[in-house]
Amino acid sequence: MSVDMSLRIAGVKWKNPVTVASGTFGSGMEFADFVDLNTLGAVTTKGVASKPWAGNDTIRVAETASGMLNAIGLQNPGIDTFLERDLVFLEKYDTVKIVNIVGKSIEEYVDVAKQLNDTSVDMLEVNISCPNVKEGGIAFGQDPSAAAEVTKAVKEVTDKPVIMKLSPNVTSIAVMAKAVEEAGADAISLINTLTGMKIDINRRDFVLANKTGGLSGPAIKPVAVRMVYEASHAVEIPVIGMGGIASGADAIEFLLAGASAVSVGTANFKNPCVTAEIIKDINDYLERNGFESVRDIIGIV
Amino acid sequence: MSVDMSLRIAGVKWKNPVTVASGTFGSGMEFADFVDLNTLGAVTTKGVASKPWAGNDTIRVAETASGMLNAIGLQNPGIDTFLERDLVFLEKYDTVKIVNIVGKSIEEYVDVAKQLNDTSVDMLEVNISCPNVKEGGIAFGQDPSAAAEVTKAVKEVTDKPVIMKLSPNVTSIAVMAKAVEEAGADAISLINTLTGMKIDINRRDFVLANKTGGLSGPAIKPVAVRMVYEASHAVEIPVIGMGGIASGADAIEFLLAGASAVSVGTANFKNPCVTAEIIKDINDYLERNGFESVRDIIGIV
Amino acid sequence: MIYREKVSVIGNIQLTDDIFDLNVKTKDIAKAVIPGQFINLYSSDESRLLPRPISVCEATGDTVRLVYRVVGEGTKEFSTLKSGDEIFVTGPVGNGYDVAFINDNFKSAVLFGGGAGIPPMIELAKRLTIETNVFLGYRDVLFLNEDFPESATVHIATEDGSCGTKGNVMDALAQSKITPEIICACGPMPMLRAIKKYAQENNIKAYFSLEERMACGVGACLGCVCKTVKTDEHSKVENARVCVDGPVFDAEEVKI
Amino acid sequence: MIYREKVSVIGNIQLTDDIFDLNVKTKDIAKAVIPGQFINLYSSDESRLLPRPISVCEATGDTVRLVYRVVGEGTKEFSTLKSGDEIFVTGPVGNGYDVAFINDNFKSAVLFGGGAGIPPMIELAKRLTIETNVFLGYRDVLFLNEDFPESATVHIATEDGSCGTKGNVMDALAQSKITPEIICACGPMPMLRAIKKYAQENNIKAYFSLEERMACGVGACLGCVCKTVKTDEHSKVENARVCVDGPVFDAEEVKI
Ligand SMILES: Cc1cc2nc3c(=O)[nH]c(=O)nc-3n(C[C@H](O)[C@H](O)[C@H](O)COP(=O)(O)OP(=O)(O)OC[C@H]3O[C@@H](n4cnc5c(N)ncnc54)[C@H](O)[C@@H]3O)c2cc1C
Ligand SMILES: Cc1cc2nc3c(=O)[nH]c(=O)nc-3n(C[C@H](O)[C@H](O)[C@H](O)COP(=O)(O)OP(=O)(O)OC[C@H]3O[C@@H](n4cnc5c(N)ncnc54)[C@H](O)[C@@H]3O)c2cc1C
Ligand SMILES: Cc1cc2nc3c(=O)[nH]c(=O)nc-3n(C[C@H](O)[C@H](O)[C@H](O)COP(=O)(O)O)c2cc1C
Ligand SMILES: Cc1cc2nc3c(=O)[nH]c(=O)nc-3n(C[C@H](O)[C@H](O)[C@H](O)COP(=O)(O)O)c2cc1C
Ligand code: FES
Ligand code: FES
Repeated sequence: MSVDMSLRIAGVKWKNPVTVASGTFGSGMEFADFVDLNTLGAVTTKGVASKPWAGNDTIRVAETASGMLNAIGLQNPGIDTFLERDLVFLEKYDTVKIVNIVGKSIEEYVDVAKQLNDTSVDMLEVNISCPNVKEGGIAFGQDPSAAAEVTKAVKEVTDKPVIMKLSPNVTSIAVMAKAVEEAGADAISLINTLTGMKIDINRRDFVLANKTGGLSGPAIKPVAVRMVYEASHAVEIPVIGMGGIASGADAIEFLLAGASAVSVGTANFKNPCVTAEIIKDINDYLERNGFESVRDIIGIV
Repeated sequence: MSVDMSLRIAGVKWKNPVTVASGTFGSGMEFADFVDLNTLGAVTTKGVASKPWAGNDTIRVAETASGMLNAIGLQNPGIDTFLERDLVFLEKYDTVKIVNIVGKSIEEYVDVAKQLNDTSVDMLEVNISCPNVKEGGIAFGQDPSAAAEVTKAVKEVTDKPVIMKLSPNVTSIAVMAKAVEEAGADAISLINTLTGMKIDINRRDFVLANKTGGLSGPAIKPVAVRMVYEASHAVEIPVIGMGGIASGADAIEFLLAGASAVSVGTANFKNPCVTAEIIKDINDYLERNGFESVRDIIGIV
Repeated sequence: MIYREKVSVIGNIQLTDDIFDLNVKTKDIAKAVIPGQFINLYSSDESRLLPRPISVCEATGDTVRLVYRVVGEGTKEFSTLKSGDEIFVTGPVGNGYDVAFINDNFKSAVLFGGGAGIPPMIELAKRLTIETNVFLGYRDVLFLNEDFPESATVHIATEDGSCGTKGNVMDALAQSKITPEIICACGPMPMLRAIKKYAQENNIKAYFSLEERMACGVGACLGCVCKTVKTDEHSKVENARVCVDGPVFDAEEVKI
Repeated sequence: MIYREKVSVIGNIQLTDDIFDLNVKTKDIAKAVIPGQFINLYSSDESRLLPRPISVCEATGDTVRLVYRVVGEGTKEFSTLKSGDEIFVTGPVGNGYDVAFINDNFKSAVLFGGGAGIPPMIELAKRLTIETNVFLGYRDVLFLNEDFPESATVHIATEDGSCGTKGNVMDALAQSKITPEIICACGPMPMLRAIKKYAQENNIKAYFSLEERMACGVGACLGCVCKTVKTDEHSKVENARVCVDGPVFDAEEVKI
């Protein structure tokens, strides 16, 4: 491997540009049978709140054509358990640790961010784009000034680089990207899921208990690539791209479009070993095409 | 067939709730080898402008996971040829004739609408949601007041029922639906395509000459069902639902979500006979479940 | 340890109209199986992303036997598999039945299997060394009823009365006059609810296998939870994951 | 008339590393074929929606022969088809070569085929009753060169010089000293451009087959256009549809 796969996102060095999408990989523990977590550029955890959240009723997931809907509703054990158990687990690995944080109010985001400040966590990803909770979540992610407000509030209480995770359910992703950049975000990640719905024609009822859910998987990749392209042209801060990445070729598409790093989500469900394969395939592509560093292909279309 | 498949949309009687999505079926001529056009509830034509449009350069289409991107750019032979050739062809069939109209300015929409007024055309569908043209199209479809303006202008010059075709690339579909309803629309149709992008990692260039294209097909169905549900709950006028319908079950999903009729688009490319199969399958479903009329299942989830 | 393997099909035969019997050759999975655990099967159609969980019916040497009902596109695809075909799977997954605990603490066990819930009862019956009565509930056509070990006594209930007791497994239990010491059950929710009620009323220990829609199939996504009576150790809320905390639960601990 | 049929595979054999030879039994399609027309093949994977256009290589009785290169997922899937498998197709599609016109107005014809453009030249050569010279261009490994009718004289060019003329089909033509009266060509764009230039300079009538990305494959979507010199009769703009107005065009009429 003569290719340099490493890069810096908001000052933090990653050994390669591949992380996992929040909520699809637990805190890494459940995938340790399939992937050596040391090989990942970063591990991004499931959303963590200040207290345990029970999430939505089941049915919570449904398959769709080349995609899936989820309405987990951000079930999580809360920051205390996260620190005592999940972070201690992650500390055993040589990988960047990104914690995805959620809140029902700005105060809750701030509370979680504060509690993570004196820990080994490397970066915070602020989820203002979850379509599956009534309060918080997407409400902040569809309005530029609300998004900016969350950004500022979190930035104020943390020394860690802050990644704002944006929703694709907006008229202009560039406007949202600029709003959080101006408010001080160190990076942005996108896309979260597209709001969708599935109906069971035999029961004549919604498949998901929550009625709507978030659409993810290869189905949404073209929308994600377009938004990564638009966002990365609108702002100076790095963009972490995601949405349907299931192969090295998909990941490279995002890098070419302007993503500085990529997250693999739903594809972990089809193939729990896929992240390792993606890292290898990016490396092979760079080698085959004579690139010295993965940084040389970012945003070059 | 003891089930009543007929219904009225904005006063126009359809023999069944199935039409084809504009741009995927030509003016019907090219599909006459595969489907008896008399069996369709309505035929919806490719977008027609006041003059011939050359459309975009090729590559214009690309396959994606359970979907496709298109950036045809509304190539069309113009209203004169439409009237002389395509409409004359359609007049041979016993089906509702919906003409999809496009313009680069409000004046152009108005011009086409006027020229269709004293013809056998049954309904107009106004495309304010094409993502593939620089002027007109989606610019009108992402701003409620611009959408309302087009609606009013077209309504003023036509006696035909006007269907406004909405774009899914917006933060709130309900806001758009209400805007065109208030401006006088007789019905709405949705969704048009989601803006997407595909990159060829070997050429390291956009696949489509237009860079971005519109995503359609089963991949987008969950988003479409959700938007049909939201729009039909926001307005009183009927909603024609589309986006990824490829089977009778898919069509029924849209009807249950609140669509009064459905359009089949990209699925015609995978199976040119699919519309006839969908009509039969809706009928069988109604029969099997003891419904007397297709109207009985509209919006019942 | 959950393994991911590309396994090859040894055979895939049709047992009834919609029930198929698939045998696959595994590398590590078969040897690791505990009764009640399941295997995730992955579709080879690229439009279907999520694994299909299927209980292990038998694990013999390096062969895993899976018996499944065709209900949708995924199982329809599996029904077309032919000997020599290859398919990706992960497994074994989940919390199975605690065979040692049952063998050590009871003199007899009663197993209930309903419909597509019958398969896992075979491997369980094979491993039990105590007296075993198995109650199998069918709509009409029987399957797998002759595949239980000789050590187990099989009782049959059919809804249409075409074989055994007319009615459900509870009717067959009543007819048999057997009083269970411990119950293991897998089947449709109404059956499990009836068994739970019976077990509670008669103060009988009962375990059963739950089903829920899954996305990851390995414990990461929190898609597949069921409500628990107490705060769950892992989740810190009253939710346990069916895939890894179950599918076998103590009937007292979950709300169904 | 374009037919939609579920056809059954008679055979699917590998000719070279990446070239396969698929024979399917059709109901109506084979009998209707004009050389230069193509068939749309539909993937059985639900994630792949668009048809793959493949030129008819031969149409004999009710059999259609299709020879294709594996370049992506769709053609990879087709390469796994086995005798007896079924697949949906539509066809024959498009404007083929006007065989009667050529036979009636010329004494000899020159056919050019490059790589995956070679297959349609076989059916065309079979139908020509005039003197026929065929120039086939390969990178290295030959295929189909022995399948032309005896009536046609086959000339070979290989890029690596391993067989025939070292170079391309134009080099082979030069070496042959043949002066074409009429040209029919199918192959990669650089080859077609060279032929167009040669034909213009020498005032030779030339027809060729174009390729473009297709969505409907039947003339409805306007995905597959090529630029035309004059306003196209159907579209009223300078665009013709490759699928139904082509794939065979008069070289003078299209911009390439
Ligand atoms: C732990 C466990 C063990 C199981 N063991 C068996 C078994 O041994 N034999 C058997 O016949 N069936 C078993 N099932 C049910 C089996 O998983 C489903 O019938 C199967 O997933 C349906 O897939 P499909 O593609 O044919 O159906 P579709 O309805 O097309 O599937 C759509 C989606 O829903 C999911 N789904 C549908 N039905 C169920 C269900 N009942 N439970 C969970 N997910 C579902 C599918 O996995 C898929 O993701 C088990 C389920 C669980 C949870
Ligand atoms: C009129 C016509 C006749 C053809 N005849 C032959 C033939 O006889 N033998 C042969 O080997 N090839 C032929 N081709 C090319 C063949 O259609 C493509 O190689 C094939 O579609 C690739 O599909 P894929 O899924 O393997 O590739 P992918 O790249 O995975 O396909 C993705 C999409 O792009 C389209 N696509 C990719 N390459 C082409 C191409 N060159 N032309 C048109 N669409 C393409 C596919 O149809 C599909 O929709 C012909 C093309 C046309 C237009
Ligand atoms: C089951 C599931 C749970 C998710 N949970 C979270 C979450 O907790 N926080 C978050 O920011 N995004 C969450 N997401 C969104 C993903 O991180 C990602 O943005 C999205 O799925 C698109 O990527 P993909 O197509 O690769 O899955 C979740 C997605 C899925 C499928
Ligand atoms: C090739 C193609 C061309 C289209 N042209 C038009 C058009 O001219 N006018 C329009 O309103 N919509 C057009 N559309 C959008 C469709 O009518 C439809 O809204 C969209 O494709 C979603 O439906 P589907 O998933 O069933 O295809 C086009 C779609 C495709 C795929
Ligand atoms: S299926 Fe993901 S946690 Fe159980
Ligand atoms: S592929 Fe649709 S018009 Fe040619």
